[in-house]
Amino acid sequence: SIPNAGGGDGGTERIGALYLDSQGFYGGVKKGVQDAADADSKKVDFIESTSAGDVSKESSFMNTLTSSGVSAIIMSAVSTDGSVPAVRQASEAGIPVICYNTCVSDDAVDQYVTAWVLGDPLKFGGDLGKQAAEYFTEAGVTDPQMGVINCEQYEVCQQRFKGFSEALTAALPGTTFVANQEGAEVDTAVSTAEQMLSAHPDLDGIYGEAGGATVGAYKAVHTRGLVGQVAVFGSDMTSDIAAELADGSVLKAVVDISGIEAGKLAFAAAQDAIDGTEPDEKVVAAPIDLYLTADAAGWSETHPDGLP
Amino acid sequence: MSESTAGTPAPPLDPARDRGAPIAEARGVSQVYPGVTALDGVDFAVHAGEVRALLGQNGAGKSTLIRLLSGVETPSAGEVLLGGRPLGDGGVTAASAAGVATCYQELSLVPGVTVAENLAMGRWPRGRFGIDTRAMVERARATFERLGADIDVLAEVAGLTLAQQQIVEIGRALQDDPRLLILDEPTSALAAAEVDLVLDTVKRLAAQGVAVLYVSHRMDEIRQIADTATVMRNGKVVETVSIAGSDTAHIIELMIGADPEERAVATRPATSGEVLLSVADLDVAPKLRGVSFEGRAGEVLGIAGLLGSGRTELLQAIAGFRPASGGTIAIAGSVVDRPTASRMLSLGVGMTPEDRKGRGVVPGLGIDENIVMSDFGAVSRGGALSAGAIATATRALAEKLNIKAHDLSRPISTLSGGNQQKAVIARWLHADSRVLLLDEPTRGVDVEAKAQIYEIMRAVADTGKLVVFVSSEVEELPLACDRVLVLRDGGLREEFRAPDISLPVLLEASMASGERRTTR
Amino acid sequence: MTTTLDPTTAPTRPGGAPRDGAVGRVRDTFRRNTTLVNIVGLLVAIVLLYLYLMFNAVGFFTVANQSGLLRDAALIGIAATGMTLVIIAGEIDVSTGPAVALSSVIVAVAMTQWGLPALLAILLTLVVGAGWGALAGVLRARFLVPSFIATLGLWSVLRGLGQFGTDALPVPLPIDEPVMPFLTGTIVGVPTPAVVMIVAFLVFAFVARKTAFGRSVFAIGGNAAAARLAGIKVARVRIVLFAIMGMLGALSGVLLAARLGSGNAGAANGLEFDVIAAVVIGGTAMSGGRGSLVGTFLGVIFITLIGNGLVLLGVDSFLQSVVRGVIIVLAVLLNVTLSRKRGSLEEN
Amino acid sequence: MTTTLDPTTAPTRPGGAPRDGAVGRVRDTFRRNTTLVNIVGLLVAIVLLYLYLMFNAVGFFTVANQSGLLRDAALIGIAATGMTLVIIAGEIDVSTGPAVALSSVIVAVAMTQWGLPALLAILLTLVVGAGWGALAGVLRARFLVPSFIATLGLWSVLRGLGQFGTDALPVPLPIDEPVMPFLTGTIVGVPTPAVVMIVAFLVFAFVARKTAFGRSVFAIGGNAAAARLAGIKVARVRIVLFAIMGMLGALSGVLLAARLGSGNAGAANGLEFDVIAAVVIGGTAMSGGRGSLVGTFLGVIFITLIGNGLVLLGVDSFLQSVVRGVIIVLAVLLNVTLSRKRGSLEEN
Ligand SMILES: Nc1ncnc2c1ncn2[C@@H]1O[C@H](COP(=O)(O)OP(=O)(O)OP(=O)(O)O)[C@@H](O)[C@H]1O
Ligand SMILES: Nc1ncnc2c1ncn2[C@@H]1O[C@H](COP(=O)(O)OP(=O)(O)OP(=O)(O)O)[C@@H](O)[C@H]1O
Ligand SMILES: [Mg+2]
Ligand SMILES: [Mg+2]
Repeated sequence: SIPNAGGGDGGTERIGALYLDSQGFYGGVKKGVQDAADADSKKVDFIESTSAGDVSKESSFMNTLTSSGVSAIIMSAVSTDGSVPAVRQASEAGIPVICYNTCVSDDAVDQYVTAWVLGDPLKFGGDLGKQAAEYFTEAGVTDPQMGVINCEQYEVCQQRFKGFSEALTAALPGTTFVANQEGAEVDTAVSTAEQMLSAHPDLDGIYGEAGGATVGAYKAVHTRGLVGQVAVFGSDMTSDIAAELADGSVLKAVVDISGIEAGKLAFAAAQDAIDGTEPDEKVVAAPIDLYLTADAAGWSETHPDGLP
Repeated sequence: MSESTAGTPAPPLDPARDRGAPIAEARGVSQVYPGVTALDGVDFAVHAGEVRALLGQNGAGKSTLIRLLSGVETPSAGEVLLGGRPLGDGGVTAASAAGVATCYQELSLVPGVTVAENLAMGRWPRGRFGIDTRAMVERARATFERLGADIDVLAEVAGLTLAQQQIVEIGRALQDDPRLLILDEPTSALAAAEVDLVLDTVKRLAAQGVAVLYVSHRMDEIRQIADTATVMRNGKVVETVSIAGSDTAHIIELMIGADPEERAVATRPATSGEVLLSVADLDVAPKLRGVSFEGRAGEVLGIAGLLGSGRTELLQAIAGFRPASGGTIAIAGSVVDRPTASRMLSLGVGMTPEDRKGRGVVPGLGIDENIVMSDFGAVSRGGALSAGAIATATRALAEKLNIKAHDLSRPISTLSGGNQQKAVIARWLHADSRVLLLDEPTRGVDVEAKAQIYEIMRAVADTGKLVVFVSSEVEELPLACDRVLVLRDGGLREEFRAPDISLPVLLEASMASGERRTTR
Repeated sequence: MTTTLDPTTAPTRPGGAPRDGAVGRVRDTFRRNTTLVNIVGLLVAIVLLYLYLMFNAVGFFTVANQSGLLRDAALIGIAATGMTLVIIAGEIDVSTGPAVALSSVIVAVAMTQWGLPALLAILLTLVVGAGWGALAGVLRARFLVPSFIATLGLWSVLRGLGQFGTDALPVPLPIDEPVMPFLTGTIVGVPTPAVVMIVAFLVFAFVARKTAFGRSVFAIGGNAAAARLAGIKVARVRIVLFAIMGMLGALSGVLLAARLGSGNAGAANGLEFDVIAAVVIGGTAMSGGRGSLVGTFLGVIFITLIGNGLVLLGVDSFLQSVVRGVIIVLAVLLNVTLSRKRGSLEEN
Repeated sequence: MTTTLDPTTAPTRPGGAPRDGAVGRVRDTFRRNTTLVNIVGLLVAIVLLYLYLMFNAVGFFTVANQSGLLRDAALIGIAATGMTLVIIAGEIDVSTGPAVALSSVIVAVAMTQWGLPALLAILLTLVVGAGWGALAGVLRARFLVPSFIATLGLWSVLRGLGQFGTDALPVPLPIDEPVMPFLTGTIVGVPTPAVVMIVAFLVFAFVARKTAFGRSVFAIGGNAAAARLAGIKVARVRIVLFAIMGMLGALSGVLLAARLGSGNAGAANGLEFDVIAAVVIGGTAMSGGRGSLVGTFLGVIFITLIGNGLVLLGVDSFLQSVVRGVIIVLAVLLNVTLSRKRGSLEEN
């Protein structure tokens, strides 16, 4: 690819950063990228935007970033197929694109993406699914009835669910998913979860596909006084989720990709691309961490500002 | 008013008099609104070349009949024929095609566009590239030229005064050489010179064979132009009479269904009351310069002036709704530093606006609430409004001002115009204002209500208040006022005291000899 | 020569006399008061919904679900009381969602980061909420910015501020603290937010009908020019109105924080539309001058019920959006049609 | 007893006489035409913004960014032409975002799943868009549902339908197809969507000023009762208006699909607010009866410029929302203040 204009040694480097939505994870990424830049003692201007899960906004931002000639773009793509034209445009303009978290389809990654810091959503869901299966087996439940609070307006969440359900049903074939409702934001999640508990009094567990969904689920279990009957398996660590996990009565496990880590990896990949170093492997694995009650306190200690 | 003294009833006209087919005819029409029967089996016809007055008290059904004839509404029963053919539910378009042009009582102009556009509305001239704007403007100019009115056809209607808007409305009705011209109170917002303009036009059109249906509460206008008058009462036609053959007293008797009482309000040449309002060197940009006068307790003070002479501005400035650019206003001897609306209100100044419907009443609220609105405190008990206090206060006022309403909690929009006006005046009696500024309080109200309003003004003044009375109907100033100030050329020019107030001198003074228009 | 004016023209009945008999009075009230028709219509609809859900939605008619329903209703309902007045005054406020979200953040930050005691933090939040509401009011009343635009701007600003201040992370409430748990608990079995909502409705029903402020709101919505000429301080009423609306949003935010255990800058997304829909379904005219708190209360129950029922019936969450849209329009349509029958021919 | 009070004060100039000379005429036009004041104000603001961004935002004044700016403007601008008429007519349409998104899905589905040729698929999408617009129009015109509510319902329905139908997944366009790439390409260097937008503005400027339909829209917005009395078919105009608005949304949806290479049910989120803001910034009164397409065009440029500039200047992404909110309110405030008649009693 063509070395880039605005970049360069010594001067200020301009890097575009696109966040998928306004969940805490992206706050972590932001911090990770920033920290990495500071650690590198480079002067970096970040030009950032939030696409709010909207491909049209993403396309417009990508276009702006591309035409203003940034040195690299770090992005979480809204949609595997829908985001391709925007990524292609940047790539064709000679700007290295580094995905984190989500990205475009595999073909497009091969062609247009320099690196992808990936926490595989299938594995993300799967790890938690395995843990859920373990929990239920231990509790002697062989045919758990599960509810799901989803964030399926984002494609990545559908993948997470796929991973989760496959892992759980593989271990416990009697598993049934009796309800699946939207609740990406915590306030919708809490009332949806409550209603779900009304509609399905025999529920054994709830899977929260994102941070808000997780909080909503365990809050609802507390409100309905079903502690001990319904277990919650959640995604994305935040301070309050860590606190709840430490309590251990409802929330049994949380799977998380550290935003800060992802940010650091993405920044490193971006620097490599700017310097013209070919990465050995396009996909950079972001660590997927599973947290259980015992790990919660440790997380809180290492993340005092709450940024995941 | 100024008309004949005898009380002889005129013979009813012979309805079968042969004049050919009527241009417009209503056969047994009724119109029922929820809760009101506005028209009740009305038969009516008007012929070419005839100027027919339509008379009746507020709410008699005049405007309703007009809406049926112009196709705005279809009757609940009966039928309307235009040029011998049933109108059916052809609506405004069919009526207009049959040659009916109407100038409605409620202003029906579009404020945000030009005068020319308002005239062309609904039938824009088509050119090669869409609407032919030039033709539109030319046509509008020609219309006003014919009418003899000085209107800038490129001006936005919103920027015109009420009176100019009224003339635009008349111009719109006239532009297409109608066969039947319907004018529903066209002059209620106009002053003498413009009224003449309208009357002359009506006479000219009638001479050309156009039928004219004319609604007005001003009897002298009716006498000037109409041949015959159809009198309505309570949704029915009472009688159609020849104007020449009937005296005013008889017509009024037909309208109200009883003998009119001889009424005149006592006027006084001078009052020794306290000076309640004192205006010194008041400037109100851009119209008024150096206005000074005093008003005393117990006085009904009239203000005369031509259309646009700034009477409204003067009242608005005194009430604090329009910033004065210079001069002082003093209430009961003490100069008001910053005459804002709330300051003036608390000092006891109340104003009723000239545009009753647009800025006088809140239509959805009850009559009682429209009254107590000026001072909620007086009907509150411990911070909350008291239904009992409201009822007591408004009932007393309704009785005092003779507001005809079965139930004061009904929406004020169910009242006739005259009664609405009384309620708006009552608002300031409720607030116990010492200075009442009444801007055209008699506009559009029937003769009986007018007389009542004169008496209310007198009664209020007698309780030690000052009433300032603005009217474009110059002939009513001598009837009601103790003193009349004349606004002309941006200032107060003359003053007349009872009993030396008369129509001719007021007209003379308003127009000023040199610039006097030639119409009268 | 003054004479009594009108001894003859006989009004059929002496002024002010009410019609006789209870039946007549009820009929009169109905004819006069179109909102009453709407209220009865809504009541019928709610009863039918209840019956349907009782027999078709598992878990609907349980104490837990009914109390959850009340909690959900409170989030919409508290803001809806103020919104009713705002809409009666002929205005609109589209900033409710972000206002609630940012308030939940403020109360949480005030407690955890600034260490304020709960009551003080709540008070502070309410004052701040009233402040930004008043700002919108000033823009409307003094600078004549249409309220849709003023509050749309506020919407954008508040949402951005909340997310900027928190990095879009939830701000947890302190754990060992008694007030917030009380706010999410129950009072004699009724969820505290629902109690707050009911109190708000009672207060605002009183304000709307029995105070000078409330009646001024109606007058301004009916004819602002006339209200002004009648001596009502139109600008002041408008500013106070939006300040109240801001404060109610902040109150909802506090309750939401209590419920979620944290302040969330991204919460209450689109809440404003639910609130406006509830008010309009309740028979308040968007053109101003007409409306009732009773109607709004029923509108809130109706809209909450629909949401609850759709989830309980297991309707696909995307489809829920479709059904909600259809039902809102139908409810308003019914409402308009019912009240038109009795009103004038006038259309606009 | 007649006394002459003050014979000295000089008479003022007779009213109504047109001022002479070209300068006078320009001044007259200005005084008469408040929209002209806004337009000049906006032009100045845009020029200042351009100058500022040219010197402060790296990469702003490049061909690529300018053409990107035009592309972004087109998404807002095409819908804004229709929205201008809608708002002039005294109505509002808040369903634009979902309408655009669902249209992008429909055109994609029509091509891939139903195998229609591109032009037919586009036509179909436009017709369907006009259809749901007309539905909103019928609700408003015939059933008197306020347009805010009717289109809010539509908003919910369309968003839900799109996501339900596609499971919120993008629907890719067929690859070997010439029409859609053309729609996302350029015509003599100008992006096709921008060309479409400019054509739309020219057409609608003509419609608004030179056709009976356009003038009827102004008349209805200014005084619907008067328009009816003048024989204008008010209901029909309203229905057509919303149908046009629906069609323009569909057109934007087609262009969006071309740009993204797929139909996306979740796209164009909140677009309606940008569109409304652009129209109001352009000087169209939300109370109806007044407005201009030229103003809207400048409003679109202004709002797009702000969005572009904020990104290029590297403003924090959450703060961008704050700044946008503030700027929108300020722009409208300025606008209102400029066009307010001096000394006018009018307040509403
Ligand atoms: N659209 C309407 N809806 C309900 N009632 C109406 C309507 N229009 C008129 N009315 C009622 O019908 C009656 C007749 O009204 P109309 O306007 O015809 O009287 P009018 O003779 O023109 O009075 P005025 O001299 O005040 O103009 C009144 O009682 C009025 O309140
Ligand atoms: N249709 C209207 N709606 C609202 N306000 C109006 C209208 N017409 C006039 N006004 C107000 O009244 C003011 C004065 O109008 P106009 O020039 O007719 O009154 P004037 O100069 O006092 O003349 P007059 O002596 O006839 O009252 C206007 O400046 C305007 O503020
Ligand atoms: Mg009438
Ligand atoms: Mg006047």
